[in-house]
Amino acid sequence: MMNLAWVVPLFPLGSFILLLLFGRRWKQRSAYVGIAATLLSLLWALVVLVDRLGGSTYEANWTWMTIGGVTLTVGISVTALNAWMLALVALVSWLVHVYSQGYMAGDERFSTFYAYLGLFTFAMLGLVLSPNLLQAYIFWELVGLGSFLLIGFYFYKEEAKAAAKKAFIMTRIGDVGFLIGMMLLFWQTHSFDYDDIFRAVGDGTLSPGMTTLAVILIFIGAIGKSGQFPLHTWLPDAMEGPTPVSALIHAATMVAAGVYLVAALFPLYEASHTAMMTVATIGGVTAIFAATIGLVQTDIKRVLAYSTISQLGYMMLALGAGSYVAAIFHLTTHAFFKALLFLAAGSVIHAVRTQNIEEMGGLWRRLPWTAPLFLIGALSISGVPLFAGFFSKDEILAAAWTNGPRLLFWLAVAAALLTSFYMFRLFFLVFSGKARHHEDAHEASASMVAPMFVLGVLSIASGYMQTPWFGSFLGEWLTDGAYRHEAAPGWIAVLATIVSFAGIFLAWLMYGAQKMPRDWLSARVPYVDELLRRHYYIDDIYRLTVVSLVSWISRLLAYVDRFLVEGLARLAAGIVGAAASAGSRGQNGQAQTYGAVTVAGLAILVVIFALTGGYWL
Amino acid sequence: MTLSAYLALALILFCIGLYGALTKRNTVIVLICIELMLNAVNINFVAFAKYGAHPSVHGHVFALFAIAVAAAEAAVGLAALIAFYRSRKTVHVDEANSLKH
Amino acid sequence: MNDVWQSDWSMMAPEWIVLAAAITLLVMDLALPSSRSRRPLAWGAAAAAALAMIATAAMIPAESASILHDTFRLDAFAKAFKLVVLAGGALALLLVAEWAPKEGSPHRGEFAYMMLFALLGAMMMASSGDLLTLFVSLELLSVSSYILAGLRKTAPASNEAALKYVINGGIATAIMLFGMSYVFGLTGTTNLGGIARRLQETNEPYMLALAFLLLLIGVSFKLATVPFHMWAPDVYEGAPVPATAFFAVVSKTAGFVLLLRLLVTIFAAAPAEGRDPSSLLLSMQPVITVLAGLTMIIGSVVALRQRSLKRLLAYSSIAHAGYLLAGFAAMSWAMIDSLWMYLLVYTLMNIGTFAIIAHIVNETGSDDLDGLTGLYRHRPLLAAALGLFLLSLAGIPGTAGFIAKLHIFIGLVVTEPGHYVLAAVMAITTVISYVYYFNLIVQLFFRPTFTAPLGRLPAGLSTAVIFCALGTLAIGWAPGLAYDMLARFGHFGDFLP
Amino acid sequence: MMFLSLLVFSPLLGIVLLMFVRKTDERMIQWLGTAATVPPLILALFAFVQSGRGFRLERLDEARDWVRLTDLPFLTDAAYVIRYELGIDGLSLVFIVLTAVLATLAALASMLVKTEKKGYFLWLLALEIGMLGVFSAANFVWFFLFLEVTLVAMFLLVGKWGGLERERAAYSYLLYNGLGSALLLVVIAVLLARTGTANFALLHEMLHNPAAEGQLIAPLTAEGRRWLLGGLLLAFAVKLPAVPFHRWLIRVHVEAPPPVVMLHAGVLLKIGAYGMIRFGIGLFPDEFRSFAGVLALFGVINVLYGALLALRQRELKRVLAYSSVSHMGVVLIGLGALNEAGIQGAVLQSIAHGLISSLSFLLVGVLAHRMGTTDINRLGGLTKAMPLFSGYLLTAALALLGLPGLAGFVGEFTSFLGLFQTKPALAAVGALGLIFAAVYSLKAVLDITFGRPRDRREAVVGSREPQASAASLGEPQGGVVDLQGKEAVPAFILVALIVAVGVYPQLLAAPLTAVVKTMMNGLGG
Repeated sequence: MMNLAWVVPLFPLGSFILLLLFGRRWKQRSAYVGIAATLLSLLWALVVLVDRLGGSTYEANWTWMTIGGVTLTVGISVTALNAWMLALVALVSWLVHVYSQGYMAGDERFSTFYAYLGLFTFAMLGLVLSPNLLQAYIFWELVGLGSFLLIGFYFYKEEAKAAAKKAFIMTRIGDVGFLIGMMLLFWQTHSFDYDDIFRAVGDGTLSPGMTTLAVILIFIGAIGKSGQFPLHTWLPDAMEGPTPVSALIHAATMVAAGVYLVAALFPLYEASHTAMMTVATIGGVTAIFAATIGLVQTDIKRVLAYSTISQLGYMMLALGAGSYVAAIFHLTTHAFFKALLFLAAGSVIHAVRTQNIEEMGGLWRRLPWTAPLFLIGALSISGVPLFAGFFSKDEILAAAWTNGPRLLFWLAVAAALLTSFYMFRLFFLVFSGKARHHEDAHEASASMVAPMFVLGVLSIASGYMQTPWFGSFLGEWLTDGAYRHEAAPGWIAVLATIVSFAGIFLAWLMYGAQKMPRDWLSARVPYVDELLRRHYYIDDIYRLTVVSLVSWISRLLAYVDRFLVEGLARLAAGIVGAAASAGSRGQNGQAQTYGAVTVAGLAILVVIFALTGGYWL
Repeated sequence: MTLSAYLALALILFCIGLYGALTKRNTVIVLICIELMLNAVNINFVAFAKYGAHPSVHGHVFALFAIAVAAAEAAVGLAALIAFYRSRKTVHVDEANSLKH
Repeated sequence: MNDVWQSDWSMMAPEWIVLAAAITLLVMDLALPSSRSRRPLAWGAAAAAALAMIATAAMIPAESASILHDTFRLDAFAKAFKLVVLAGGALALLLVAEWAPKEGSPHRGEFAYMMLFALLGAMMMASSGDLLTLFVSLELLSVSSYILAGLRKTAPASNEAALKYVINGGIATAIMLFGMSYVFGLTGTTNLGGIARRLQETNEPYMLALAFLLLLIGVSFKLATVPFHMWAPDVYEGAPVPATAFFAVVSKTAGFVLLLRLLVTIFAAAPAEGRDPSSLLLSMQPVITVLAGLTMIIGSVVALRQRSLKRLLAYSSIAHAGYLLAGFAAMSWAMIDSLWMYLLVYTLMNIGTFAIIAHIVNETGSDDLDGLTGLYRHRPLLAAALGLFLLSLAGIPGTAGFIAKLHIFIGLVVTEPGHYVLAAVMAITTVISYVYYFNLIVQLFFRPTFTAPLGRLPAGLSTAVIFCALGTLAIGWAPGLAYDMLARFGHFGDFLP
Repeated sequence: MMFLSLLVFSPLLGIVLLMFVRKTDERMIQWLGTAATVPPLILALFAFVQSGRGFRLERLDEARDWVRLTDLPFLTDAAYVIRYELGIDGLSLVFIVLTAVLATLAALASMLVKTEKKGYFLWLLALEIGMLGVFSAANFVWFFLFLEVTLVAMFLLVGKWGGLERERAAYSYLLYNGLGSALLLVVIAVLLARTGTANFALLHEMLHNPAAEGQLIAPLTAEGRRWLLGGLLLAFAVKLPAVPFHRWLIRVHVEAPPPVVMLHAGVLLKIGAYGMIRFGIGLFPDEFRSFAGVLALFGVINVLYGALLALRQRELKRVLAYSSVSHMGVVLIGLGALNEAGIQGAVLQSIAHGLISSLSFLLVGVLAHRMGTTDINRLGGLTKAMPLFSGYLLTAALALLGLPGLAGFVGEFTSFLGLFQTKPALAAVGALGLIFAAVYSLKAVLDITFGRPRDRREAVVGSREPQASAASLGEPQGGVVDLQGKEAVPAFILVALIVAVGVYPQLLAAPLTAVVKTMMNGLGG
């Protein structure tokens, strides 16, 4: 079946095309097309996955374009990682398709929404099947397109417009890095194929300096897509999109593409210590950085968005620390619990029609399905033992301890503390306490609850693929058996547990039991609070530096264009015109002047001749 | 020696004629000055025919033709002047300046 | 005396035809009652010119020969340029036939035979082998032209034009004659071939150079090139349209005939001080180059400011003279070829333009370019024809003007070293000339019309327009037609005596 | 074989037939004018398909005696013989197909042109003949001839059927391109004069075969060849256009009627690229090397300059105009790279930009027709009223910014890939343009299609143009109508082509491979 893996992305593509053509006629029924298509994809992907579990990598290529002697190809490559991602993406996508039927019901552009979802799913599935960098880049941009379209789905909102634009442009900055890195690699190896590139690293055709440069450039692409510092600012704004989109694209799949890319190119990264350190540092910094901002957000989706950034930072940290498996493991569990959290948040928003957590409260009883499911997600992300997040986070911490710099390890621990704190701050604010005028809030339809339920189960179960106790199935499979569990000290797991409970306890103190004043921190260090609320002023810094610089240059060039370039042309025209006027005026109508001019001409010629003696030039 | 003298005379006459043709306001005088220039040429021709490096009768013939042509030209010139005078009531060449620029 | 009677007078058949026609018309004009229209006389003159053209064409295969002590030469050069001159003359005479100024056209009979005399002068010039015949035929052309310019006796502009033409022409004649006298003095002969031979032994470089410059300046009057170009706009504007067309085309061709006959024959092999001691002409090349460049620039730049169509075309003709002079300045082997081709093409496109202007002037009494506005709406074919002539004047491919210009360009760059500066000046001035040619096209096609629609084109003008348009198109798309003819002249190998 | 002549001159049939149609019969004119563009399309596609099947395009070569300038005895029989010669290779073929396709689509889109349709179509067809001829000519003189046909046709089309400042735009076009053409003419004259031929193949032979050195009529030194190439490049840089010769392009884009701009941006600009490849690389490969750096530099300048200025524009046409400047920079970048990828990239980019800019201007035409303005400040939220149109517009913007899967990416990618081999640092700077491209195209298009629908009065107050009065504002007539059947057809075809090229570029790359290989052999690399 692996040789037919290329069919998997085609179902959502078909759904996209069909809905584009007929969606307006089908209206609400469009959802079935999308759900059916993604279901087929999911089933097919599972078949491929099962096939791959027992088999070996399959690769097939077709000509895309020939350039002189070089043939660029597109194809599919079913490695363990790819098969895994394929199934993961198809699964989450299908769940979100199902969920959206309820969430988006009644929207005027319902079919458009499903069309876009189909496009995105197609692109994401295509991305994870890519056997070469070029194809990866193509789909890389296409997932960006899907994200862009869906963020801007509520096109009439100025915020959505701005957010969509920002998302596209910020990720594009990263993409250009990706593109440059990829092209540099191409001229070193004359191929975009992962295998060829890895081989070139192996046999030393690729100089270390060039490798470092190229992979760091490619990593910029990953930074952009995965919302890592400093290109993260688009991701919180992307929450302007419909919530299912946030769950699918901006939590579970697309933003993880950066992690996927680094993982797919892992042998290349491993060849460069500098690159690995860069990845780890960016990851670690982003993890703590985003977590601190998450502490003070009041929009439910933005809290989750910063949490996503922070968790992605974790994954990068894992990659940088050399633990490919930990990163993918966390990617998987994160996909489940973060999708769950977003869908649950969507359910809450659906119920109370606001995203501001300060206007929520006491929803535990009103949302009997959503609330426990949200709790599961929160426990999982906080790293409470026995939940999926615990195992994957533990793996990352272990890797950071053994391979990474100590500082990054402690940053990761601090981030874990903050994570459990802000997650439970969110939980308590939304679900506990007094209900605040949401009399009509009620649980959503089954089509929304069911996907959450599935994700809830997975948020617990997926952890057991890779535990210190029951073996490390995922690791062994992903690395073809070469995996060995990091011999990390046992106290790390204990520390992680303590930290996670500490965070929850603190949140309970402040928001659950309200034993501590909420403004405990902000009252003491108001400027820190302000700093966090303004997201470390990153957006402002960009506006004042990059944006204003570009606009200043642009204005300068506008003047150059208008006055210098056009001016020179006008000057030339003016000179000709002035000469015309002068010549015309010189023609004064006096016959004798004409004769005099002639005689003067003759005299000049004779004089010059007399002076030069015939040597004119 | 003698040739140079004739040539110098012709040149001077030519220049006088030219000066007059370019500066005099009265068209009749301008036309006469042009005649002067042509006559200067005739002196040249005749002088060359007699004292030139290759004396020959061609110079005389040429001078005769030049005289005839000059007469024709003067006649046409005067005719043009008369027509001009009829429409403009002036013989001043500098007032013939309605066509310009 | 025997020589005279034993000469092969048939060689002069075209001249005889034109002369006979002119005298016949003169007599008829005197004899006919004044009430009779003189229009048939002009048609007759045109027919005579056409007949002379046929006679000339019939003589093409004949060997080159000369009669009357080598004062009259019938070489390929003479035949070729006589054809161009006669074509221009015949077409201009068609314009004369339809000449209808507002004040009436009482002198059309004179117009026709004076133009024939002028034409005769131009023809003789092409065949001259002697300084004397050259001079006399030049004067025949010039003096007749002065009269043509002033033929509208009651129009002040016409009178003024004639007066200016006479004065400047007189000065030019004197200057040229002065130069001729030096040339004669150095050689003692008036035969062009003889002069060339004797000059090879002379060692008076300064006098010779002075003679050259005097002749060059004198010739530049007929060519209307810098520095003797200033009379042209005034005279063109004041003269009746058919006369303007005649000056622009026939006189200009005659000027280049004079340039080639006089300067090339005499000075090509004359010794010189300077760069090229073997040839005075080559050592004077820089002067001609500079004059050509200035002519192109002044002609095309000043034309930008003109509103009178005749005046505009006057400047345009100065610019074209500059292109031609550039072709001359290159002094490549393509020189005479390219000049002939350009003059032929120039004749067609210019007469075509003037024919339409003549119609506009006849109908509106003014030659302001407003007269063209919206012509396309009422007379689309006429507008299209004018558009074609303008594109050809601008040198746009697909028209004859392009081929001719390309040939000049080739001449400019084929020599070593190439005249790249001149080529660049020519290219740039061509683009500048686009502005005023296309401005006319804009008037024709874009603007709405404010004036009453023009009447139908009379027979003579439409004949001229159709002939010119067909010629312009044919040479533009099938230049082989013209070049095959050129090939039959053997590249003027017998030009130098 | 008359195939190529038939291809080039078949619109003539339409011209002749149109002459006999009454001026007022607009439907007939529209129908006939559109139909007249179909024969070349069919022939071009036929040739394209056949060549894909292995038909050798050389068999289409045509030659006919035209003129022999001179037969001086010291010259060989072949000297100064200019023949009517047509001939195509893969490179010309893709451009011919592009021209034929866009001409038909532009004719379809011309239904929005309402005044003097007859004359309009006459010149549109003449323009098509010129463009087809330019790409079919196998001879410098005929190349130039056809080039000038486009010059005159464009002058009339812009000057008569353009916007408010149409005459100025037409003159700008005429003078800039006239100067370029004049320079080209000088170069052609030098080549013709000194080699005695204008045929591309013969010229190539004369210039590169050492044995032919003796046959030159006048010597062509290495120095001279460099100058010739410089002149050629400069001439085509004006047509492309390269900064600082781009001002005419802005005016024409803004003023010309949108269907004409479809052809102008779609095909005419590409003559610059075609010329540089065909003559620059084709005839002077050795000398071209020394210009590669300059070309690449100008390419990068073009890319950034165009993009940065496009950022500031608030009029959709101007945004697109500057984006054209930017995209033509990519062509220069490809040429400056001077390797297989670069050359192929330049061609692909030309084609891609042709399709994309055509689509953009088709939409601009519809927008101007519906809303009466293309000022971004006065537009907004169009997705609500015109969802289909907005979708197309967004697609155009995405193609413009080089989204993979659409044609624009293929060209940009290949060009930049080329430059990254030879001048990576420069290429990296140029790649910034890709970011700016995203910014300006999204900014412009999202401001039109997204957000709130603009309140007109507010827009006037906010507008920086004081002369904009409410009266001049385009008032949508009744309700705003979305893209309709007949208008959607060309848009759909263009999008389909853009996607096709983007998804499977081999479609275009295949005919190019052989040509690119030949050129690389010439370059000795």
